[in-house]
Amino acid sequence: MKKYDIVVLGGGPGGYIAAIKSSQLGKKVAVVEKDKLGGICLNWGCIPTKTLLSYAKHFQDILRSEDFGIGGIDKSKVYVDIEKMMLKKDETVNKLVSGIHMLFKKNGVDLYNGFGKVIDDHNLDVNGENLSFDNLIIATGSKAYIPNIKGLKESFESGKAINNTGILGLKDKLDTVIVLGNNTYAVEYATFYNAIGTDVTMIFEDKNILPDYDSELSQTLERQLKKSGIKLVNSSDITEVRDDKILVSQKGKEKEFTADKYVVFYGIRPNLSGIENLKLIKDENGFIQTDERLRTNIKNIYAIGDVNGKMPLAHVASFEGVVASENISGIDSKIDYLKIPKVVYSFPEISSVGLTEEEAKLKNINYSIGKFPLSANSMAILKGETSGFVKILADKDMYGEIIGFHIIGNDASNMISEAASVMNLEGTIYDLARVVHPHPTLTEAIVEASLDAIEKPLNI
Amino acid sequence: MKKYDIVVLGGGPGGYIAAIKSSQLGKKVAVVEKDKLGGICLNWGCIPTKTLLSYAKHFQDILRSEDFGIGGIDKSKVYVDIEKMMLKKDETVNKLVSGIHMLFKKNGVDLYNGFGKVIDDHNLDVNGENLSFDNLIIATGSKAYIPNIKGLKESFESGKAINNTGILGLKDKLDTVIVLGNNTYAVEYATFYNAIGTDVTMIFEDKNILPDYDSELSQTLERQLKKSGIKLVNSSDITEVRDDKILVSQKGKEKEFTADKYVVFYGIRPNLSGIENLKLIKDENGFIQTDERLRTNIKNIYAIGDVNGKMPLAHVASFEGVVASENISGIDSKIDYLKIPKVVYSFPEISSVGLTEEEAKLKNINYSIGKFPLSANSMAILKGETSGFVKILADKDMYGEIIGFHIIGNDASNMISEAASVMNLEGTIYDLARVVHPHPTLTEAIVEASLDAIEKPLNI
Amino acid sequence: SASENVAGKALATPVARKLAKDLGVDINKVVGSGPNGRVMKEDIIKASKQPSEA
Ligand SMILES: Cc1cc2nc3c(=O)[nH]c(=O)nc-3n(C[C@H](O)[C@H](O)[C@H](O)COP(=O)(O)OP(=O)(O)OC[C@H]3O[C@@H](n4cnc5c(N)ncnc54)[C@H](O)[C@@H]3O)c2cc1C
Ligand SMILES: Cc1cc2nc3c(=O)[nH]c(=O)nc-3n(C[C@H](O)[C@H](O)[C@H](O)COP(=O)(O)OP(=O)(O)OC[C@H]3O[C@@H](n4cnc5c(N)ncnc54)[C@H](O)[C@@H]3O)c2cc1C
Repeated sequence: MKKYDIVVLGGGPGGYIAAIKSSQLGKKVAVVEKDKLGGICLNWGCIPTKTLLSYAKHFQDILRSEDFGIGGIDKSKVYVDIEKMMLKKDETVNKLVSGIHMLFKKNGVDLYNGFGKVIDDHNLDVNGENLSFDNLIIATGSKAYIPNIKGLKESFESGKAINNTGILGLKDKLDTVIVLGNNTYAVEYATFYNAIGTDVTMIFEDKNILPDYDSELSQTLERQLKKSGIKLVNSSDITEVRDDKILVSQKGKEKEFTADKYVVFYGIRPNLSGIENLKLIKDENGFIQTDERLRTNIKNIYAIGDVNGKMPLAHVASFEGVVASENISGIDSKIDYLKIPKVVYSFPEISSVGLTEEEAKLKNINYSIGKFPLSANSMAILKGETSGFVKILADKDMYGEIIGFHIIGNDASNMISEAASVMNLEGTIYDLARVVHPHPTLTEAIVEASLDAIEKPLNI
Repeated sequence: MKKYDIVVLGGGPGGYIAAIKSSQLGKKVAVVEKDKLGGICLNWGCIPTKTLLSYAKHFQDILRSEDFGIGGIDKSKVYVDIEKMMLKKDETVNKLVSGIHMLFKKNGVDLYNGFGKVIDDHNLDVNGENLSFDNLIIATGSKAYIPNIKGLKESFESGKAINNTGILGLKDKLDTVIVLGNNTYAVEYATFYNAIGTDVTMIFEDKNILPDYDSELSQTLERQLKKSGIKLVNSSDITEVRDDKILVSQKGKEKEFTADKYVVFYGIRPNLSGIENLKLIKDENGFIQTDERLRTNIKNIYAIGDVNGKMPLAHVASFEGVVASENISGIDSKIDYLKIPKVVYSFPEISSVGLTEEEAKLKNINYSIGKFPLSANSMAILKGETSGFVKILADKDMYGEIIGFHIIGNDASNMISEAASVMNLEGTIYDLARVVHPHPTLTEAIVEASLDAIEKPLNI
Repeated sequence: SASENVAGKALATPVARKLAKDLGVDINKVVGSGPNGRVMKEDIIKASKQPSEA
């Protein structure tokens, strides 16, 4: 029997950071991981998708190289080598995963490779070995949710329907795909396939393609995706998924669609295997209930990352890992989800932190709006990537404090960090309007949007 | 005779923004511009260079397209078409310049196209017409400084030596260039030519290539430039510039260099023609002395932009235009140069705001340092652009307030805006270390660098 | 342009808040010179040098 201050169950971005932080705070820590360190994010999520999207963006840029005064490229000959892309992607993933192994050594974190079965509030079994702990951090992550659509399960079994893991196993370029679902990963894979020349159709139930985002951004993205050739079939019920076709009912009309593969993203459900013995309070979908300190209903047990369903993103999982570790070590700390950014790596990208306009309305906040289109930003113009805008919401009754920040456009992923910092500092649009931004940069649009919320922008 | 509340002399980024802002504040405003609206920045500075650099970056990316799993490109056939690049660049410039014309119409700013000659403190002559004014904003910009090096003047006359205007007139790719000078624009043009395949040698007097930047960044950039094939000849006196060669004395050794063209950047001097009648106080190089409200020694006369030499950058000129307009309109406002970012668009880019480490030492500030290399950042790794780092200086005696922020790396230009915002809000490294940044982004390195200043980063 | 004090919480920078505490300055009585009346570090330093007006 080994005794630990803290055992972390799961070595994804939640678990591995929780372990390192706990060790930095002087605790004796072990991580139990049944598969690969880095979890979904590094192995089948964030890193693979962003690597593939980055390659696909290069492919798109190559196709418009004449716009940059570059000659000698025969567009009809340029092609995407999926097998090579995947190999390159693997190199990146392996480098990052082995990085975590090194971090564990450096920080003195013990790693147990195996399925962890929690025995009770203070004991866990892995490979027949007993680990006892003062505190447990559950970081078991999530698995794909497969809704009860006729034929969908069978389609996964036959290999016709795939999701993030299946996609990464493909060696050939697909001619056609149907993407089922309307969320970040559905949009990202639709973007990827469309960019490399696959014919893409997205089918989903809702009206909006990104219901969790400000509807103005979702709609703008929809227009962009259509413009780039993706077919959108919204407000549609999927009646049946068959290997030869998908049957759909759109506003009373029956339609059929067919493609080489179905790429399916319907959100997630918590991964709870191994913790069945714990009497944890969960929500209706099984996500473990946690408070702003990541505590569960059991005093010495915390749950971080996708398994609590709060905001299933890697950087959230990691920060929750920090917060849980700190609370265990007697440092009182909390997480505020309204100040954490999220990103869709579509072309153009979308990023957001805080309230959408719809949410601000619902909450009856007396808000002002500032907006500025990238079509009036010099850097966007000189790069030839002018679609998108910056949209800022400020609370008029709180000195103009920024409560929502939304960007659609090239490089929105990097730009949103400024918003997150300003919002964490409780900055106002008046502050932001006075911050001189370097010229020429995309971020100048942020100042102009702030000015728009107060009075008038300068460059439009 | 026409009467104006404010006459702005010069329609560059300083003047045109001053005019728009003044008009928004209810003033009757005229701009006098002898050449093209947008000044150096739009026509021969920021926009042309950044456009060309953006094209050159694409060219570089195309050459490594195999790293992205993209095939079918014959590297030996891909070429840069300078004439086409310049035409594309012109399209961008024309679009932006005509944008300013539209802004003037929209805001009711009168434009006089002609050389403005100031008669006295309240009158100016343009094309024989008299404009009288309550306030004058001098925004006449700068011109290149040509030091007294034997043969350099003649070399400009023969067309062998060129600078930003000359470069933009070239129609052919150069095989070899020598870049004289060590500053942002020397580095940017060296980067451009090197990237498109020209053989580049930089010759300069100092030891460092960017003496105005934190020396750690300057040295890192030097290594990168060398790695990419640029020859650096530093600590060198240029004895003579001839059309067939440049004679150099480096640490007592005589050397000769030759190239197709000499690209020369030795900084700037104020452009004072037209304002000779005003008794303005100037510094030893002729720059008009101004205070933090942009006032000159003459009560109703302000000087903004390059002509005051404070921080000769477009965004500074524009913000000074805002500050001058506000003060004229009775709104007390000031500029703080220590919170304004600056950028070098080299490969990798450099950006910076606030104090360098050398300056912090000189000021005897009790500072702490946080640093994080991009080689440990996932986004940098997946993009294959890992050279560079983030470096943050914090004042230990002022609660860890951030006093200097330095980035070298891909996309450093966009990343520095977050630093500027945080510094304007008097944020500390403790604040920044708690801001959750989206994964995977380059900006995650900012949090890690902050953690490094406090205690330990997580991912290294 | 100093705004009304909302809900007893002065608009101030993080450094100004800490400095006010350490220098014994009542931040709610300081007129801020920053954007929209935000109390800045300098405002607290100035206020601490002035005899307090109760
Ligand atoms: C296609 C896709 C793209 C994504 N892109 C992004 C993105 O760009 N940015 C972003 O922020 N998020 C992204 N995400 C979400 C991100 O991957 C997750 O939010 C993140 O991985 C959650 O981290 P976690 O530590 O909670 O769980 P996971 O990463 O799921 O890790 C949980 C780990 O626990 C292990 N485990 C579970 N149970 C046991 C047990 N009983 N014993 C031993 N080990 C166990 C698992 O093997 C796994 O390694 C993406 C997701 C997908 C599907
Ligand atoms: C190669 C190069 C690259 C650069 N890149 C950048 C960059 O990326 N970012 C950045 O911030 N800065 C950059 N700069 C600097 C930037 O161009 C200047 O800081 C900026 O243009 C200064 O603006 P200004 O309004 O003071 O003067 P200017 O832009 O010089 O404009 C002055 C205007 O006044 C007019 N004028 C002068 N005298 C008279 C008169 N008597 N009557 C009528 N009109 C008159 C001139 O014709 C001119 O149009 C770059 C400069 C160079 C040379």
